[in-house]
Amino acid sequence: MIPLSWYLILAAGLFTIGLFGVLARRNAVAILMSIELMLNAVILNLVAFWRYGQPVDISGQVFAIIVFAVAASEAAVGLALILSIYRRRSTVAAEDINMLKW
Amino acid sequence: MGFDFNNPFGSITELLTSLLINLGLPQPLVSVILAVVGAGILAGVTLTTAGVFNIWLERKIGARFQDRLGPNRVGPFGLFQGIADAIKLTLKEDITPTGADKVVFNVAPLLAVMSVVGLWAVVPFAPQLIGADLNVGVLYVVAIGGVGTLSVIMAGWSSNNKYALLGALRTVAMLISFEIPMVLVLLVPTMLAGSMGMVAIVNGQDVWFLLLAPVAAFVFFVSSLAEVGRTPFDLIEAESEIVAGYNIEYSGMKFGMFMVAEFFHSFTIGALFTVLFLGGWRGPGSETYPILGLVYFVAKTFFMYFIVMWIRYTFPRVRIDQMMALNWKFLTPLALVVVMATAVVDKLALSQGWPRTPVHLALNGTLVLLTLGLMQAYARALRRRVEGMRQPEAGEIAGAAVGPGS
Amino acid sequence: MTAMQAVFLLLGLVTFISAVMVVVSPQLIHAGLWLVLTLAGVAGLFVLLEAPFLAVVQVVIYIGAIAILIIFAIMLTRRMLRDEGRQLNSLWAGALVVTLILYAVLVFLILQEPSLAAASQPIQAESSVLLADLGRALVDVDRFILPFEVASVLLLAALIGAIYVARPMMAGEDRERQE
Amino acid sequence: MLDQWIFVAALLPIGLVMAATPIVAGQLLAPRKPNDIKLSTYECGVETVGDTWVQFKVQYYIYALIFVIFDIEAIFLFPWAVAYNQLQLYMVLEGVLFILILAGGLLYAWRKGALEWL
Repeated sequence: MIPLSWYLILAAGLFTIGLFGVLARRNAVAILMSIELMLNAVILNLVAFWRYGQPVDISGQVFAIIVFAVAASEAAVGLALILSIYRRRSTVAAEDINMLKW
Repeated sequence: MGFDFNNPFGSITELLTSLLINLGLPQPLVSVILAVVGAGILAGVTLTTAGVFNIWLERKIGARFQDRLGPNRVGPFGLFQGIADAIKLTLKEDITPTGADKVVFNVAPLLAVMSVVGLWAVVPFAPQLIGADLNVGVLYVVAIGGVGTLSVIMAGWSSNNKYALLGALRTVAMLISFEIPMVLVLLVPTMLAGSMGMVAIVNGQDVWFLLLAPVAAFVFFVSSLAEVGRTPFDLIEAESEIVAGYNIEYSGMKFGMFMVAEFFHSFTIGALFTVLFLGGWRGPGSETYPILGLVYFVAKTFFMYFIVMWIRYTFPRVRIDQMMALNWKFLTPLALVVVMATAVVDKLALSQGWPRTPVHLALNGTLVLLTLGLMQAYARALRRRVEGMRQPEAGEIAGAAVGPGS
Repeated sequence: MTAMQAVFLLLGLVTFISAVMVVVSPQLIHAGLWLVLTLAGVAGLFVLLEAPFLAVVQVVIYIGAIAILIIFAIMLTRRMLRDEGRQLNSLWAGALVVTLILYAVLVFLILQEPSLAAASQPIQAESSVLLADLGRALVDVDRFILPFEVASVLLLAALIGAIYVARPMMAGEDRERQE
Repeated sequence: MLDQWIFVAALLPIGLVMAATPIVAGQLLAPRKPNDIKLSTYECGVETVGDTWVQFKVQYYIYALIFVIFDIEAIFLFPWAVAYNQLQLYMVLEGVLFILILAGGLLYAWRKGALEWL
């Protein structure tokens, strides 16, 4: 049998890789991809805890599905924003997007 | 353990299992071996059928539709034409264009074939004869179809060709658009059978779902035709517009794989339609003689495949804007309405104790009439608007014609 | 080591390596394709966790929809398909150190807790029963009806918002074409 | 449940191998005489102009966006459909409400002209 800690270690790995991507990538689309990685790590954690906790209680799966919905909405709106900024400023580098900073 | 003729497929599995266990293999390993063997047989039989027989069949029937003879040189009735084609494609030079992304370029055709072969894992051929009776079978079909979309975008991007990329983007936009009504309408068989498993859906069809939900069946059929990229929706390879679509840079057997995947896919939607709406292997006597069930299944599948070909050789290609309008302004709203109406009416019918089939038939009839009425009203409004635009124009022309003369 | 553990290690390795490739690969499209492989690996892990519904949902939503959306966005935001210039910003070394420390701390904490390593999978109810239960839970007034309906409002808001943000670009495009 | 997935896990790689075999056979059997013209990008006999990048329409993105949202909607409805036979009427109506809210989104996209192919 697979111990729960294996799943947690893997999910933690995915999360930190995603975090590194968010902190270090320049391209805004790449940052969004890294956020998707982090969200996936969260979902993996939720499902693992659901499976090793009380699988008859379905709430873990419900949480996971809600996170799916949030991830999809976030990707749709985030990418639309990036496209819009790209149209105006011809850049997708996160450090150049500083309209709100002065 | 004797051979039970009433349950031949189950018996064969049991025989093989006991044989392997007697050889001293552990139980889990035996099930893995059996799965691999079964998957190999399934993929081999279906791919050979698709690659050799279906291509011959399609060319032959297509020729008859167009008053030609079709392939008739290689073997009896040209039956070995597919093999000859395969040998020819194998011997063709395989060109990878300069600037292509080699790895992605080579993986794309493999994924295209895999996405179609994978669909057959959940198709029940006969009682007891199914690859994997997943309880999420319907969604599995949708999921594997998504991999096919990915292969298109990979092929188009890695070719380093404008037309390939443009073709891939159009194709993907089309595939994902038509996935929406397809997924929504799949809710109807799921609801009626109370399960997403393909076996449960077949078992639930005491009355074929085609009779219970004809509108849903229609939407599913149209949108899966579009998923395959068959005429009238073959914008994927509109020669006049985008040369040849996303697979333009492919040659030799890699192109052959895209072709096999396409032919195989249109056969597969015949099988899926059969399972979801035509009762799968069900028919008189199939409960007692499962072999008969297999015959029914194959017959129904080929009938649906014939209809796909019939449509292909009858209708002209639609324009891409017409196609998108068809999807987003007709199929998707219709699918939404069908799902809601079926859900409410079926529940009402059950609670009031009304007979199920007539109620559903009446509902679908009403839906068809309403849709036709709406379309008629829309067409009238459109015609009036066009006439309204034309009226002053006609006056101007008349005035202009009168002007110089007077 | 049981067969299950071997499968887990294989899937985990694929997931982990492709996740690393997502953040380091210089070509954005490649990063997107690596992301697809990562997501497929996680879907495989869901199968191992006996959550087949979530596994297919992962493939349908993430690979079939979100990954396609991201690849479209990559294609739309580039003058050329080849990337040039740095992909990492000037802070990448610091970010690497921080994330490595964070990972070390997380792994240490997980290994510290003996109940996590000892936890074994309890016997699970029939999976189709669970699926029907999930459906019931989503529309049951006493359970998750509120998140269910709020999710639809969230999706509606996302749809309207994203179209609203993206629409002016289409208008601008038309103007450019007319000029 | 897991034993059913073994078949899927076997079938998908077998599908890959079956597709790879003829391609590899082609690589071995077919002639291989590449030259610059043969390897150049296929474009109606004209020299390739510019990069592969073309200004893609934002419309492609809009379609993908609407697709993602409705895909999620369908996913939410599948468990509801599976449990359909065990639901009471008001629970079914909640699902219908869910669909109606998102149908409003489709209507918005329609009114805004986001569904037109420009």
